[in-house]
Amino acid sequence: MDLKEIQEFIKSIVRSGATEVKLETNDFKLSVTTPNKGRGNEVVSYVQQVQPQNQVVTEYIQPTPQPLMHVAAKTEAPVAEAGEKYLTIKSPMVGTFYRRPAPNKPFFINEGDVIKKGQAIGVIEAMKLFNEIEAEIGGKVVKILVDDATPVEFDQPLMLVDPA
Amino acid sequence: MDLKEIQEFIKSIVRSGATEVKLETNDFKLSVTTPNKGRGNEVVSYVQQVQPQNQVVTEYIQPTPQPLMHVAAKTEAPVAEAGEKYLTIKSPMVGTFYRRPAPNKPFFINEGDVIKKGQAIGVIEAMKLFNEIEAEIGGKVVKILVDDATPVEFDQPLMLVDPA
Amino acid sequence: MFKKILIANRGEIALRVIRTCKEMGIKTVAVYSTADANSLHVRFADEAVCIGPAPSSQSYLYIPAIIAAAEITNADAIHPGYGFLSENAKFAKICGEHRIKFIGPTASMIERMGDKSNAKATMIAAGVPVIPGSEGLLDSVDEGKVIAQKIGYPIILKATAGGGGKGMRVVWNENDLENAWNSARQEAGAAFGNDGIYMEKYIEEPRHIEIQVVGDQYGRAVHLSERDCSVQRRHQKLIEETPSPFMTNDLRERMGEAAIKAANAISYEGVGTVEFLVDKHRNFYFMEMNTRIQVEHPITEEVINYDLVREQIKIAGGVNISGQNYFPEGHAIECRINAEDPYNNFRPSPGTITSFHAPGGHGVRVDTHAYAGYKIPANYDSMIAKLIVVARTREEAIAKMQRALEEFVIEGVHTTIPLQQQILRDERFVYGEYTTKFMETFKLN
Amino acid sequence: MFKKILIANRGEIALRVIRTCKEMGIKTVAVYSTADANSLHVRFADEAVCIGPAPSSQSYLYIPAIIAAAEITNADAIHPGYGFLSENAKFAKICGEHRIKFIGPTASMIERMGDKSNAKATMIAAGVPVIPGSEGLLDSVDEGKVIAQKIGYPIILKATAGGGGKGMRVVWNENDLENAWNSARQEAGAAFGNDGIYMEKYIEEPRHIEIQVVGDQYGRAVHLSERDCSVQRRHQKLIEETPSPFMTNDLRERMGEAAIKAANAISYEGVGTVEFLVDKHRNFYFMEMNTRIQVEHPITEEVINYDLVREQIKIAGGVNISGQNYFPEGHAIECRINAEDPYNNFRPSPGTITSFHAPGGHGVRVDTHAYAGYKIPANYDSMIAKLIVVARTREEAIAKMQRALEEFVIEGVHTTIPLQQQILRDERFVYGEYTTKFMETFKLN
Repeated sequence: MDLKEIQEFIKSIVRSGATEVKLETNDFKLSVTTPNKGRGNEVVSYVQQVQPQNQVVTEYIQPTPQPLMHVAAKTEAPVAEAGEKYLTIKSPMVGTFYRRPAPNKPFFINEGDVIKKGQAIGVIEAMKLFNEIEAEIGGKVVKILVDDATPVEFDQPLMLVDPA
Repeated sequence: MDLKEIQEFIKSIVRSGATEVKLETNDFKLSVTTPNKGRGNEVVSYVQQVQPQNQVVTEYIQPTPQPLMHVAAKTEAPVAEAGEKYLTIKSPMVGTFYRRPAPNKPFFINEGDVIKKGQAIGVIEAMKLFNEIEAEIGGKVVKILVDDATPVEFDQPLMLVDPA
Repeated sequence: MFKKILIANRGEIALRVIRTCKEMGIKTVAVYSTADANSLHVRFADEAVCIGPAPSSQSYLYIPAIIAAAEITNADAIHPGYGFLSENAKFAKICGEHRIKFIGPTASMIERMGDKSNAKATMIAAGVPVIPGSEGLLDSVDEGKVIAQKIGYPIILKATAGGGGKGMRVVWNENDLENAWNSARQEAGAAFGNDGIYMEKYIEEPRHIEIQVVGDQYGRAVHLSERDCSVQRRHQKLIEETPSPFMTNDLRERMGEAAIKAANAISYEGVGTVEFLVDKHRNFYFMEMNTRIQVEHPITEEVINYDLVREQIKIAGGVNISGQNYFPEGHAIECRINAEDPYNNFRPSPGTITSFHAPGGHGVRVDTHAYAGYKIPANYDSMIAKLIVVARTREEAIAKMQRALEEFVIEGVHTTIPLQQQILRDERFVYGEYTTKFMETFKLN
Repeated sequence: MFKKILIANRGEIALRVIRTCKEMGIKTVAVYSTADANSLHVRFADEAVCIGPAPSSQSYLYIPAIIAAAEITNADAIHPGYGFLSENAKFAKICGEHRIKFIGPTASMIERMGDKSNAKATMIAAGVPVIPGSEGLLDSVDEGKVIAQKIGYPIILKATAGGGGKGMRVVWNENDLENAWNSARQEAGAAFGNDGIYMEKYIEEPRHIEIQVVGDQYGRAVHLSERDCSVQRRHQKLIEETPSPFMTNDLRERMGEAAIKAANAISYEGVGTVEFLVDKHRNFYFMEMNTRIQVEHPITEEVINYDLVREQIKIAGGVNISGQNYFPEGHAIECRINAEDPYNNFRPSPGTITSFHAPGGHGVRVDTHAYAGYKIPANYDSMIAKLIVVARTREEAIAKMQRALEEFVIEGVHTTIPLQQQILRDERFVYGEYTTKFMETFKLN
């Protein structure tokens, strides 16, 4: 199921005049409420293909549909409210995330910094190797979600960036 | 099921004047609420409370939603097309259905007959007892669905009646 | 052997019987009410007949419908399962009249065990211990003294009109009898306007331990050892295990012998269960005999490695038994999973199961008719699954049951799984030191 | 014993290992790729770590991610399951370097059995029979005669460049050798431009029978009898059973002894399997040794009533074994249920399972990570369940498997259940007269 199709589908619901539509298929659940006025905050969504190794993955955070059998998330869920404005930089690997290159050095970046694509934002240690993490997008760092020297999983959100 | 079809379906629901529609199939669940008021082709449904023993049960036949885990019906399903025009007389008990009071007697009724409420339409034998079956509604017998001397289950359709 | 068996039941036990029939190459007929049209027993039987509307009285308990279903499908035997018509002597008799074999004892055997006072008299005659006491009401405290001396202290005085513990006195020695007698009479008179008092042996730390028996058509009976069903809530069993943690070889021998005596007293045919109350001194007393397969039969199957429904069918088909008693190898526990809300006074929780995952792995057995999407009807009892584990030791079995309960996912309705989990962690259960009073003081977190 | 075990696997085996850990009171860490976020092993583990995207090479096969996951969760041991990294000597070595116990043999044991020619040489030195033949190519028909006389007829001549049966000749006695030699060379030369020919003992009616072995860290090894895995399609096992219908006490003793020799030759630590080809004369030949738990291990568990994963963990924890061999009690069969379309050349059938009901009852075990609503990812192997039955006799086990397959409901994807049902009804299977060539002539209805 492609997001484009869903966008079109949502638009058609709004146009149809219905006030509320819930749809659940094998692949997804969708719930749409329309004010039946105006053109509604359309949900824009952008998921970049995950690539191996040190590449940073970004995506707009969106509330994800609940799986039928809900698996208790062991990590905190991405901040849903951020959805419409910010991009998330996620961890490209599992390991221990450090915000500085060495214990006696300053942090790579801090909240409020404006970063450029390709800039080092931290290192992740796995099997005693330190892998530098580069920003895949530029923008203003709105929030750093992970403390220095914290274990992180693959795909775990590290920070929110305002690309505007 | 494709989204295009569902779009069309939602539009048709809004146009239909229904205020709320819920649909569940093996593939998807859909719930639509519309702002429409009044008028409605309200779904008329009439199910008489089943009573013990010799009372005949009638109901308007409606296509029923598929259960999630479909149980292969061991008897033929009621003729769905009949839904809007005919009433079904169903078997009030399990046993052997006879269309005549005794082997050398004529049938109680035949297709095309006009029957009255309370009229005997057959007997069902269970534990060597013969239970006379009375029509719970009047009308023209459009089709007799069960042969003479045939085992029938509880609730099995016996005949279709046109009440008009 | 039978060609086609009709199962006059629903839910997990109907499915259970169908399984064994299939393994034996016997055709099956399911019967169902309109509320059960989507049930698995309907799906898996070779034939299925709708016998009536949802209320049991008009379907699963309605004899003419079931007999008619057997007749129109040419079933040559009926398996009654448990509950419903399984201990209905009239039904067993009518089956016979219609030349359909009732898989179970004859009508007269059911009758002789169905009536409590009748059963008690039969047991006394057979030399099976019953709870001793006065015959009817006591005339005087002196009569009480004589009887108490005979049956031994402690005894309990009970108001014939009693209820709620009123007019009840436990007496530990003769010195206290007169006072107790007087105060019990007074209390009973005040509470019920009836000061009639009778006496029974007082059972200290009672345990509900039952013996599985099997008898064939030729008068031979054996026992298959015990099941401990002391974990009960309002006389509803919650957890059963075998061997009983309270059992000794000597006690098993004595109880087994008594159970066989009970079966022989009525030349019992089929599988049956003799229920006893056992006190802390390992005295045991006949309570009643269940003349049918029981909910908790799988734990016996697991420790003797034999299919009891197969045994039922074979016996009904005239096969004779070996004459050998069976003893448990390993340890088995069953937890009954009910669709009830244990946090809300065990209110039944019918509805649609939205997610379902049954635990698996070595030594785990799940007998259930439930699945994701199944709608539990409000018309019948609330048991939706039996979770059975077997392991080499009781300790291992408990660990296995704990992980299996943890793994059991049922969403969409409330279940007793959280209750069972807490019982399995309770020290008294873990150490096997529980009686029928266990649940009275159990607090659900 | 270990405090926390990380399971470097997914699917049913990850769940399987978690079950045993829970029963042993050991904490568990699941690792998962993004495709498996809703998997049951993630739900039931105490902790779960996402280690990478869907492709195995970046997750379940990516050693740094798994080691990092063990490090951030402080796991003190890793269970590799089967497949993925379970026979990866480098991984076993790296675990050791990071002070994480690899639950399985050491890197050097894996290496010695991982390399085929190395393994063969080790077996010959240990006195374990291997398929005899020429060392390399034959120079002349006379050399062939000498070797054939030594290894005994029948022999097979094979083209070194061969394939598709070309340049292959089975020879039943010396008279026919020269003709066969000439025609095989000619055919091979014409087909491949290479007429090099080598000779092997020809295995008549080959059966795949393997012996389960267990060795502890102190050099002691035992066997747990055999599994017959002859029902294969393109070297993929479909059904396994124990005892083998072809087994005799004498053969079991000889094969068991050979398997122990194989284990002893490398001082094997852990559970492992020695696979043999057995011909119709009950000669057997070493094929390979699997230095890990196998998919079909549950059938052994059912007939010896012991948990092999528990044994693995105990051995890895330094516990020593009893030194006793185990022999099957009863009969167990396993059917692998794959999400494949058997009517469509076994095309994998990933997708969402819409309905799911697993069979239950006495003697039925289901090991699965699937449930109604589960989405089978396209990235991994297609096995979604293992259905295992155990009964007292082979006949009963077959009847039980037939009814269990009939009762297994999986809707939404295609599965191999219809294939398995037909195999279970096939006369050759029912009579136990099948070889590894069984599926070559099997026609699905």
